[in-house]
Amino acid sequence: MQDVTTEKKEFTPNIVAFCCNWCSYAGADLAGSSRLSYPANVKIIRVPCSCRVNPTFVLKAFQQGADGVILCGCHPGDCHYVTGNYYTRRRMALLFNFLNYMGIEKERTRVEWVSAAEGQKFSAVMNDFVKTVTELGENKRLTDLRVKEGE
Amino acid sequence: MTKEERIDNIKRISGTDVRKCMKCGKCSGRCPAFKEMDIKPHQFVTMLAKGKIDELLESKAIWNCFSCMACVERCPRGVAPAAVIEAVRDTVVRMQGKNGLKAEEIPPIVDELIPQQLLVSAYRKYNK
Amino acid sequence: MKDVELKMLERAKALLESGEVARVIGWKKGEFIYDPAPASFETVDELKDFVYNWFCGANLSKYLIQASKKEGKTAVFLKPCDTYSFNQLVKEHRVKRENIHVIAVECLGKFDVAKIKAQGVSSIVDVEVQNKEVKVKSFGGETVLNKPEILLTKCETCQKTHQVKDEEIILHDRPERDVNRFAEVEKLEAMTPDERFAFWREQLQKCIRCNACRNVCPACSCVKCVFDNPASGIAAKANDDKFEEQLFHIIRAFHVAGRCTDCGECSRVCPQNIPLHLLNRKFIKDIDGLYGEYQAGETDEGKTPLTSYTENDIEPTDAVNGEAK
Amino acid sequence: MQRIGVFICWCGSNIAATVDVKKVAETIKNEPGVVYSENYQYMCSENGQQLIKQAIKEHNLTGIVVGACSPRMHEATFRKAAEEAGLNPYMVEIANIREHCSWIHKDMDEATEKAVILVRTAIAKVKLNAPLQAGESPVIKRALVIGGGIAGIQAALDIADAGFEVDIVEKNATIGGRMAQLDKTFPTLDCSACILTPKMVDCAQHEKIDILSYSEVEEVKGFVGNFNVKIRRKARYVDETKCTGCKICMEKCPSKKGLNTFNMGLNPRPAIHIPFAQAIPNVAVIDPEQCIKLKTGKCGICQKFCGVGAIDYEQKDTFIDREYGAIVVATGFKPIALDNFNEYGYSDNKDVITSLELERLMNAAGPTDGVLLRPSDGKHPKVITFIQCVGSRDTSGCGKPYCSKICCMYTAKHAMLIREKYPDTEVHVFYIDVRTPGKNYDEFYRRAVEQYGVDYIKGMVGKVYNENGKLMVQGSNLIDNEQITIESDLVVLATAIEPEPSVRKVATLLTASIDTNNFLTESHAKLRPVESPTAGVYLAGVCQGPKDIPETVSQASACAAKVIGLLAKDKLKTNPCVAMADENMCNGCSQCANVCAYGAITYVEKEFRLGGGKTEVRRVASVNPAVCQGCGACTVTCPSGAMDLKGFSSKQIMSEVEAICKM
Repeated sequence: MQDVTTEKKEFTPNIVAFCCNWCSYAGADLAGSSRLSYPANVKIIRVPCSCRVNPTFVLKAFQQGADGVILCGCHPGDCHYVTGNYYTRRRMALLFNFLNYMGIEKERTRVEWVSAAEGQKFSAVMNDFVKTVTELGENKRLTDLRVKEGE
Repeated sequence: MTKEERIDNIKRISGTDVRKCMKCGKCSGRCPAFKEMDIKPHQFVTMLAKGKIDELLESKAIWNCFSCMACVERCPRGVAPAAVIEAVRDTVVRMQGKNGLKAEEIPPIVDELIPQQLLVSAYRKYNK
Repeated sequence: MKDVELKMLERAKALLESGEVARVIGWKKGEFIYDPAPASFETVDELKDFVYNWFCGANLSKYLIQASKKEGKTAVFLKPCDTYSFNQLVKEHRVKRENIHVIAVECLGKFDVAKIKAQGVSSIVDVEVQNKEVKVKSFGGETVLNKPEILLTKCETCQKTHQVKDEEIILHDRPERDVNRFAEVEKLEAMTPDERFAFWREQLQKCIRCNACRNVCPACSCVKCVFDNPASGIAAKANDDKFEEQLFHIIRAFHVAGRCTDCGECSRVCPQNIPLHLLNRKFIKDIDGLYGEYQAGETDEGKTPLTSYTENDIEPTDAVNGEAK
Repeated sequence: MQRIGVFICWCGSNIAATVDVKKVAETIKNEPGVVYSENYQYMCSENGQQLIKQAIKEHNLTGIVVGACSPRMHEATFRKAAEEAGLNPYMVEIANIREHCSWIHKDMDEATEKAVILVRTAIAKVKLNAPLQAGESPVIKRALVIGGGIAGIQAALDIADAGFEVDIVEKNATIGGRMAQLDKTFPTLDCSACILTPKMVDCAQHEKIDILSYSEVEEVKGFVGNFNVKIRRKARYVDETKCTGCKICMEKCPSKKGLNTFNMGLNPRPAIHIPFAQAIPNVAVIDPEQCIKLKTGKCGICQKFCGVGAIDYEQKDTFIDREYGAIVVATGFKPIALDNFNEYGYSDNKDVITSLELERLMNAAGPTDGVLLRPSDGKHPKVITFIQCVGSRDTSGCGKPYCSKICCMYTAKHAMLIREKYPDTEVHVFYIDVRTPGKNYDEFYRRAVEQYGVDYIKGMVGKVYNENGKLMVQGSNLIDNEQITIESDLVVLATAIEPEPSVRKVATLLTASIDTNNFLTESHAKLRPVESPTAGVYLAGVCQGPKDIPETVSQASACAAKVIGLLAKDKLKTNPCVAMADENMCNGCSQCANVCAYGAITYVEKEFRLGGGKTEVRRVASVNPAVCQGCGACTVTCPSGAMDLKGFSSKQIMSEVEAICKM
């Protein structure tokens, strides 16, 4: 059991990034091949399109101990599936507003449009998001304490 | 202040990334004070990038620059040669210790022939 | 109110006797005057238990999902708020419009018995209403209450009108009313995130996951709910952690977003009195604010806000920052 | 019980340098379900794949995870290897421990720990994978080429020669594109029209090629092998079948003041015109903005003089719908606007011209019949100054950040041709770097300097101003460290080029990805340069990036080869990771159909047994696997989760989320 009382281990946030296979995942690959670093605690899950991300996935991530969840997709108008990211944009705008309405800090969730040619932007976005969530501190409001203490 | 620190200091004051210069020479092509300058605007940027600041500090060119910003306006790579020249000039003025020109000294020497540009440029140069 | 009830009874008899409908869905008397229950009447003599009084707050449209699958037509009495849910169910092909005979019935607001009891009146026998004045007869005598104070929460801000009807029984017209149904939501939005979190923690920890809200909500009528479907990854029968209390209500509100007609049944039936309508109204307010005024159930076809888009919708980050007080 | 094999790749040193591959393979050994864990230098190599096949057979593995580079690189390779060993190819998952881990983290422990988490996540997913079979969809044996320039023409000819039907949709009144406007072409100084027009005629005469000139693509539906395209045939106000190209109407037309866009507006042209002599189709077109009859209803002279009655002022845009198996985008380029570059005085001096305008001035069919004269006073220019990189290599926001690639060569060409035709003319060229790579290119440029005495000045022009009739070109000469001013009669700007603006609309229609400079993004910069990531869409010419004619033609032929490869197939394997509705849970509420961009979801009434002998008829969704593209929008709109996506099911993604969040 990690002893919380002693000098706290310098907090590094746990970030889950849902990346769409056609644009932002390719953007992440380009950031990789251009050796543009961003913190290691950002982990990427590949989905066919940003419109595949169900709010239950976002909430599941927070439950399992994520401190920040970011969705990356193609720029509206460039979606490989024509209208996918238009729906993402509405769903997440409403979901993020709702979470904020329930008191969950709005900086913990974000949507960013990154094209396959924007390795630079991908790395910059991830660095900025980790910095924002680090300043915010650990996610205590939308998490399952058993998961954190348990395994 | 060691030479390295002075180089970095000049770079910081200039507020421009001298490595972005692609050596096209457009700034010198446009500079109205080019002829009188011993070190040309494009050379300023390259020499600062290489850290050869001794010649820059002793150069006559830092005083000839009109600060007309034509070179900054034209540079295709977003480098600001005039800012580099100004940074070197500031360093020289500061190294001299005294503040060359005070605001109240200007009215008596002003007459209607002096172009506005020159006044601003003089004030920029000598009041640091 | 008695005249309306009489007319409804007459129509119900006529429809059943003529065989035009196989069943009539309305309310039947409960133990007391204030607990009438939705009921289906197949024969005329069953109608002796029929009642329509100031406590018939239930939204009958959800029962039509099963009824419209049965043989023969079904007649139903729908209050103005119920008709929006009816349209929404028709839009989602859960109710076959041609199998239902809709009787639009007058509604001047329904009473919340808890609020009457809270004013110290008990063992209520009868109620008489003269526009704002309510004479409540009980064993202890008679007390006069002010109508707006004892209305159901959902009736306090009601500006609804009948959206669909095959026939109507409206004997008194209802005074126009202009009230901001988002006042409560705006009050919450004005709080700081910490205050909002504290407010909802306090409310949601009361949730005993009895699923009453889900069972009564016309929009929440899936054949098999995602919380009962092990393949969904969020199946659960009870909230055994504060997260699941939040998860259940966030996902339920999200699923009905753009489809919820703000009929207020969820708050009415919640045994723990959690103001669930404030969750759905937040989505409704956001949808109106971000994508243009939309009232679910005004029509019985076409797309909902979450299944349509425009090329230049607001970006999520701006929506959240714009919104956050 | 799951028997999972894990293979950690070193990728030479790309992964092994910052990820302790042995430690990862070791740690993963005791993951539940993992029966085999190995690491190897090059998993994608022949014996790397052999390793996988052997392991599958020896340990009869039910699923494999490869910790290596991005799935976008070698997922197909490892799936094929698994298939050859008898394992269903969709029981393979890739953990991206190179681009998303080793390449972006420096600290060994941090990178190794992350690699373990990423592999664990892939294991969590593969445990829930189900064997999938790729479906099939028919291929329509016809190709569409958007753009009738040299790229479109070359691609169309190659495809047609292979026996497939091709439609060329060209938005102008004639095919030929930018190349038709050139005088000579480098590096061989061939006359552009002489090598282009025969190909245009081949297109017109080829029975497999259908040229739809003065038309634009309006709508594109469907997907690779089954594109359904609506094409708008813009109103020409001239009947293509009747017009013989006799040009009487052009002579008689009273409205002569229009700008001849083909000659870059350097000379006027009548409202009804044929763009240039060798136009294909050789049919007139009326410019509605300039035609008196169409604007005011008076006139109608051309109709009177037309011998065959081809003029029809009532003509309206018409639409045709056609199906295609593959689409080649060849939309070409145009020079950028020079509004941000007034230091060169382009807008206020007639004698400061762009290189494309110079092409027209030097062309025999041009406004001056091939005699190089100054646009201002028609005199012979004695001193001509060329300025390179106008708007190119510019990151200040005024121009384009990229090098336009062709200007150094065509400026050397212009300089050489002028010096050869008018030996007494002085030619100066301000340059930053002369970029003439490849076969015979540098030799070509050196001929301009050594044989024709063109003065190349290493430096850039700061200002061009007019002083008593002379154009004063003030610039720097960095070699001599001087500032020089050349009195010139003519200044030619080697202007940056950008893709045809209409390409953005085409990209949206085809859902082809496009970058911020409006160049279409290729599927892979090195390995798949002529394909768009959108299957069935191919890129030829400058729409994909700056390039010259030789490269454009080779890219066009490459596209044709790809298209022929596609159309040769009768059936196409379709993506098996498509949506699927669970009928027992489906409400039949058609929310999913509302969000499906491909119309892949229909509804059927089905009978369900309720138990106790009772049955119930319910309306349930059914997904057409051939049409569904697997985006997943429907799975989120479906409240009950009845709709799920094979290969990316909710349970799989949930398990990935759980594995990835475990500390």
